[in-house]
Amino acid sequence: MSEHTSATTATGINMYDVRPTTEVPAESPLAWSYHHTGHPGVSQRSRVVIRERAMLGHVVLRGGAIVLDEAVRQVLGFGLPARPNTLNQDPSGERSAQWLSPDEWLVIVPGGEEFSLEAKLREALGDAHYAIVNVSGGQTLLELEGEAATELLMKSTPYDVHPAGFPVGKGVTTVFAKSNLILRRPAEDRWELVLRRSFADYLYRWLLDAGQEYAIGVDD
Amino acid sequence: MQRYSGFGLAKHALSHHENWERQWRNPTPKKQYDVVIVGGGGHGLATAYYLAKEHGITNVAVVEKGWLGGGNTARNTTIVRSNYLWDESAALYEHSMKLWEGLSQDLNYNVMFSQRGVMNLAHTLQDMRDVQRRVNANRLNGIDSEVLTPEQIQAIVPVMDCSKNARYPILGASWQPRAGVARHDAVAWGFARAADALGVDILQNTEVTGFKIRDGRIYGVHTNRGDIEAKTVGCVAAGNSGVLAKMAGFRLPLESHPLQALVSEPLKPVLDTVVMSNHVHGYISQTDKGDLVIGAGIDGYNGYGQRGSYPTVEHTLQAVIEMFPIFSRVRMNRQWGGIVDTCPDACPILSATPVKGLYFNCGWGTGGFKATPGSGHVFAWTLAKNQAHPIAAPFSINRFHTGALVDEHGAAGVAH
Amino acid sequence: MLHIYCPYCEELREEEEFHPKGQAHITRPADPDACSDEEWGDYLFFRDNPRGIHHEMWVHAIGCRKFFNVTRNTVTYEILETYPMGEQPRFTAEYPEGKPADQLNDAQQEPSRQEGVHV
Amino acid sequence: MSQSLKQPNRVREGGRIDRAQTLSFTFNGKQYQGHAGDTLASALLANGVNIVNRSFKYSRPRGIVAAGAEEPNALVQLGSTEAAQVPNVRATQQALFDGLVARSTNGWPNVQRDVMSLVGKLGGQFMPPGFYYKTFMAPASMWMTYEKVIRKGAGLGRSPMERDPDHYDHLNQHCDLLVVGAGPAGLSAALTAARSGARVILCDEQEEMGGSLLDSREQLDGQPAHHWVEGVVSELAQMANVTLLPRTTANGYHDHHFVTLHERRTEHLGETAPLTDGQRPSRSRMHRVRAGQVLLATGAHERPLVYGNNDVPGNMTAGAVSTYIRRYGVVPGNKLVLSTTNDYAYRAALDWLDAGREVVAIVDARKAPEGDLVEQARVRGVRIIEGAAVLEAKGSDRVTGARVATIDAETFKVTGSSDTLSCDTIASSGGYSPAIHLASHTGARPTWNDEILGFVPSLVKGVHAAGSVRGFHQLADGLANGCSAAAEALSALGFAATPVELPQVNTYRQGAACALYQVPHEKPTLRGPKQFVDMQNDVTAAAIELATREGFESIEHVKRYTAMGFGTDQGKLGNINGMAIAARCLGKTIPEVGTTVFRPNYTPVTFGAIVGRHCRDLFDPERYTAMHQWHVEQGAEFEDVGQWKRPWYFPRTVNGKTESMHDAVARECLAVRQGVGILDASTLGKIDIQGPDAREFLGRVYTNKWAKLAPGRVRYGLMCKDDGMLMDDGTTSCLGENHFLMTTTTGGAAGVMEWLELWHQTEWPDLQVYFNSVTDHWATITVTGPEARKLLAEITDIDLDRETFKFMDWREGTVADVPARVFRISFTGELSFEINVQANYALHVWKTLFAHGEKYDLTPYGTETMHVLRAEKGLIIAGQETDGSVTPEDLGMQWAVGYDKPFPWIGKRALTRSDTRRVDRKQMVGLMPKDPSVVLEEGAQIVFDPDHAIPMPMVGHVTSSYYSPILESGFALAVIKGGHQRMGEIVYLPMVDGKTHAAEIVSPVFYDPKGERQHV
Repeated sequence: MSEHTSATTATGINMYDVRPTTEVPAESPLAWSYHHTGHPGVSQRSRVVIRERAMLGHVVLRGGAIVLDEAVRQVLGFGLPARPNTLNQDPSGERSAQWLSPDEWLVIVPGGEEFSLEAKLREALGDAHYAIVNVSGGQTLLELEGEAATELLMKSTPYDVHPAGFPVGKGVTTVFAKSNLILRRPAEDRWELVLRRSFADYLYRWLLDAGQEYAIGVDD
Repeated sequence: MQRYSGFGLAKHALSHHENWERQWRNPTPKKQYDVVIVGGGGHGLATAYYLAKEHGITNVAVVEKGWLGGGNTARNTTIVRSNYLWDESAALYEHSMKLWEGLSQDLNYNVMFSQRGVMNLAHTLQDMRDVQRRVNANRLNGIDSEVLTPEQIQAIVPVMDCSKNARYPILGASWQPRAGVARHDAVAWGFARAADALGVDILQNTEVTGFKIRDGRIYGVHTNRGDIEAKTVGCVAAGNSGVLAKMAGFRLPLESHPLQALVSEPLKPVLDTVVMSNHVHGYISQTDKGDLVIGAGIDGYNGYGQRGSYPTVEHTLQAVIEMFPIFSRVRMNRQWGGIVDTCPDACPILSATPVKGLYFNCGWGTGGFKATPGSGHVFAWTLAKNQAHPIAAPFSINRFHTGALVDEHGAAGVAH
Repeated sequence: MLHIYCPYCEELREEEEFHPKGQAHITRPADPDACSDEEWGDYLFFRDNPRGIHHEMWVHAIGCRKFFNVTRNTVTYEILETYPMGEQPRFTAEYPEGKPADQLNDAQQEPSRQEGVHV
Repeated sequence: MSQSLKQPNRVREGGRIDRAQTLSFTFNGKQYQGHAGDTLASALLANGVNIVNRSFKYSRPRGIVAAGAEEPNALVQLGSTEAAQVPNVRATQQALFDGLVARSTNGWPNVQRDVMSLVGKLGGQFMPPGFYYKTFMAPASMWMTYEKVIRKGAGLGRSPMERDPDHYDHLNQHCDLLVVGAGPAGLSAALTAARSGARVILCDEQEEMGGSLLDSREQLDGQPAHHWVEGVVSELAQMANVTLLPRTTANGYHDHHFVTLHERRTEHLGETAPLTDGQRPSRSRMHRVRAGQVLLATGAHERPLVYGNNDVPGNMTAGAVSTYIRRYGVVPGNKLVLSTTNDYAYRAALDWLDAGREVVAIVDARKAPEGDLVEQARVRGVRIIEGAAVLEAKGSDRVTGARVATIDAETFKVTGSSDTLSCDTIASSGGYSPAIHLASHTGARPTWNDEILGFVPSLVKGVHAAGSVRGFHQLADGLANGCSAAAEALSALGFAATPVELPQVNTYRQGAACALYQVPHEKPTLRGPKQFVDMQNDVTAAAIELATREGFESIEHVKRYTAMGFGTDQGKLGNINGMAIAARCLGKTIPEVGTTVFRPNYTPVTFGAIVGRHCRDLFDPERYTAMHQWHVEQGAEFEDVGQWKRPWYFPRTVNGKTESMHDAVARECLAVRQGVGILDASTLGKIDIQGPDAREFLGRVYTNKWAKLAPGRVRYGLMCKDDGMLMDDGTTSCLGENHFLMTTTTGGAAGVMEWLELWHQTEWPDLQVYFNSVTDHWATITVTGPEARKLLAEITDIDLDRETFKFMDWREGTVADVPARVFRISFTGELSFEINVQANYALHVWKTLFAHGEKYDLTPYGTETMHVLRAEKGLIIAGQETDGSVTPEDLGMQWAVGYDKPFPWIGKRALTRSDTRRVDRKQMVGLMPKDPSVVLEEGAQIVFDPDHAIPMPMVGHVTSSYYSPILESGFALAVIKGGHQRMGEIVYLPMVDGKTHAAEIVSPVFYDPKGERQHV
């Protein structure tokens, strides 16, 4: 990791590693929810299980697809998804890049990698016109599994989550209850929900309420 | 005109109701009228009535492409109030309110104007500031208006959730006791019958297909039943105003949007007043027949389809259940949509136009029904004198060029 | 509830993801100071309000956040096409069945403009 | 055996009820028994209950007329407890469950002996349609009293007065083909589509699928009809691409094939959803279906004939008679007279005979009826009276006879002498009206078809119809039509249809039906006995005739004047009859009188089901900051700002006594002015802006200048719309030459973000810049007050020296070991530091500040104190000082307007319009009440002359007003006409309580006017 935690690039951009270098207690956006609403355990009867993957590195890339794709390929070893609303991952599934709009991608990497990712990308991109923004503090990721996961999603989003409309490798930003989130399907039996921090509690309560009839459990 | 009364009703009962007269004629269009009103809704019919009654101008035709009172008059949630923020709109709606108060007797037609009070709820501190601002302004304008505490609200509407645990607890409300509801169809019919009795020709199923304009002056209209000449033409066509303006060669600062409403099945009396909430966005009252009438929001896109989007209905009922959790098992019977012509400042246009002799009365948005008599009254004056009535003057099209908007969106942005 | 084809996401999405943003192709005058009050008022407030074919701007607010144009019939609510900002419609009040091929540019001839368009 | 004694009208065998399962229920306080498979209506008929309700207007006794959604009379109040009450439940659609409790909705003291019926009988003559428009006008003051009485008598059932114990939910569905209705056409269509591989949803409103096949006399492949139904349904149930939804009504057809299906999940099980496996399922569920294509197989509703006293209990539709006998094993009487215009209704007489009861006569309006069913009746010896109709029913609480005569339908005359037949049941059939409701929701106007004597649906693209809804009433036609309509839909979807082998069915020879709606009577309609058209709203043929006489010529006028079709059945039985009567009176044809328009819902739906889970705690999202838990634990009171919950103030509790808001705010204010306070400012919108043209872009969207703002510096900016009115404000920091961080108001965040994108995407796509929301990423902690530097210095590595870290600078460094950006901006007028840290670490930073802040008495404050402090400094809040009609100049903020910027920035041009140049515009000023103990009311209106009569000319209003503990006085911000030129003048504020306050116009900066304190 770079020694410098802050730098101004030649392109006039301030780059800042906002992760502490010492042990500092961190709280995920769902900390309050676990404390206040609690987390029902996973049981034999649980037909849906949710699991938070907190403290990941979330980075938004903006720019032209061709330019960014090459840099991402260089840095992450895989390219940006070419098709709208799709997702690319590395073989481990730890790193992913998702199409959000024609000039916008969400890259998720293991927590702590986000700053070096930004630094390396900026180095690779030179003085092209693009933007890289760290949003790791602003969102968290929930995994959703279980036989009733699809039905739970049907209660929550107007987007078609049937395999015909939502194959593995797809990811969309869409309406969810009375909020919105990013919904992705990295594997046949696993969904991912990327929640915004300030809405996380509402969405969590929604999921528990809608999942009650499936004996939803929270895996911690 | 056959006078209506309880005694008359009894008399007609003895003759098996065989001797009731037509409420209005079905005349053949004449070639020429002094004034042609385009649009046979409440406002158009009221305009014709007051032209005849107050200005003695009886050679008037009301040209209606469908059936009279068949547009927004037939599709609204019938709320009547005058507690508007700005002086200009307050004057207009209060003028109307005063006419409402004697309307049944004036028209000899019971429009069932029920002054059961209207309350506008406040759910946030800013809502409360707005309520206080409006109530203070109303009082200084001579309009009955009060601020209610949650306790007072609960006493008036015992079935509403006024508790603190609501998502957006009710902090207070504005309250206009003289406000209320009326029977919408009866308003159109009452004006039609009274206007007809004074000699006005109501031409239903007559559609204006163009204007006769020469040298920047109007001298008549083309219709599907032939040409009609008139030196003064007033367009009172609500959602269709934009289409008419285009025929006359100019544009208006208007967009026509779907506005939806719905009713429950009839219930025994449960709600004795009108409750409106801008914040959670829903408004509700109960008709004399027992239906809960619920106003839904306006859809954001232009639409002449007399229907809107389903999520609008969902959001409205969510708001209603937030306010009245006990209605959860009550059932929605029917929904429908009107076409409302909305202005950028949520105020109407009562104005001369680039075409001499051609006037427009439109842009009432969601608030037209309550203005029916007042709008007709000042518009008739304007047409009769070829000059804006003082109350109508601030509502000229011109304001969109000078910037002198009367912005009711702002602090008093209470629609409907 | 409308079903709208987002030309950037290249698929039909529910109306709940979009916001209508008024009439399309309203361009801000290049030199506002040269405008009369009347011209400026026209730009700010005066709109076509047709009964029938209308060009309007929408934004895919809960989605790709891109603005785009929609040609829609305001009576039937039928959507005839959606197309990106900066392009011109193929369906107009003058050509309700679509402009003849010789009046179209390459982008307008792409099938994606109408693909999945709902009727 | 004993069962049948208790249920006198129950036949021994047959039907789809389970006689082994006896269910008890209570109706109007009396216990009855029925069986599993019954509806409440069939169980009532089995028990011989004649009167189920009283009518709306005339309070006449009413019985069950129909067997489905078209039933107008049998509306009951369901529920044994207050919370479980459901008003207006249609007994024909309510499955019987054990313990069901129901009451008639009208009738006092009870439905048998009703007092109002006397009023109805005597007063009926005085209540023609629209009678209330013609009376109750004098004296004017009495209307509210009359109205109270009218309202009492109106309404049907009543609302529950307690919260609903159940919940509801939604399921968003997508399919290639939605098939509505699982009768013969729907089933054959669904099977075709399913076998072709399409995603299919098949829904049906009834308790089980099969539609007319459930009570059909016909055989399919030589088997009873339900065998075929069971085969098809079980095949469909096993297919992964098919969703079967029984008990599910398609209630609304919205744009682009969005259809709402209301599934009653538990209403057949109990009055509240029963616990299953420890979980309570939703009582009902709304399926929000987006379909590729839709196939309507919704069938048809039989029209009763309109004759005298046709509402007396014992009058029914012919089809209902068949349904009760064949499906529910109930014969609703002993002696039947059938009055018909068509062959199909003969089924009722044959079914009646099969049930072993007497058919007195079939009265057929046709002169020479012929057809297979007619033959069957003849063969079985039934008396058929040709060219005749029932003119009038006899009896009051139950039919005792039918007066029959020959008629001429064309000339609307009775042609022969009448004969009264003794009977207790009159079944009638005037033909079949296709159930076109859903097709009509799409806005497509139906068209009249003279051949089938009904309206058939017009279909917009993507909608298909099959079976009776298109007028194909014959079983064989319906089955075949289902397949071919499905094939059409499949081809539109790009599927190749897999052909389905249809079962063998008999084709009957059918005689043509004749057109008869209202039956003529010897007396003119206005003088004869009441002939009901819309029973629920008590609309008679006479009412329609009267309406047309009074000039109501459009069918829409007729409907509105008489209330026809406005009931909860939306006129399913009566509308066509009503149109026919209006047409007769006006001398027009039915299509000339108008068409018929239906609106959602097809049948009423509980609000709860439409609301789903979006109620109670989930009504609207609550947004929280990273410090929310801390605020809650400190006992903060919260203010709703947009969807955010923000601490409003932090009342302290000492010795069990909690501070008042006034005291808490005063304490918080003084802490900031004299020590140090801390605010959670995380809700401010934050937008990261990068790109070589970022600076140029800022210059175009803000009113002020951005060309020279150096990295490390911060500037306040105003944002206007192009009408020149202020829309939002905030600070923007220059993070790098081409990198900025913009802040917005809490409520304006989403709007500003979209605003920037709008201008970038539509007007200036050439500018190289990107915007990204980082509102949630950064938490913002404001430390403010004279002691702020000392406190912060303890836990930061940033040099806080006033010379190197100046007001309106920002710096990077750690705070409590967390990398932070610290901004020296001030919304309080005091020395302030706004600390931005990645939100996951914010609570740690917050708590560390408190750990070090104890010695400075670090005081948390909320939005109220923030408002007081900023107002003391004359700082505006967009949305409070402004309301969309206020320009930067009105606010006296010309210093933030770059008049000479090269690009004509947004809002500039509008500032020179004639109205924006007026000198008497309302301008922002300060107000000092003459009495310092007075806190003016926010929203108080301002006048120059307090003695002016009402209406009083108002010149402005108070936008913000507080008590200032530091000034020891009330103070306010206000907008006043020409206020900037009126400093020192006295204005007046007349209040609701009759008091008038006086106040002096002063500068809006009340505290530290030179702004020294924020620079220390």
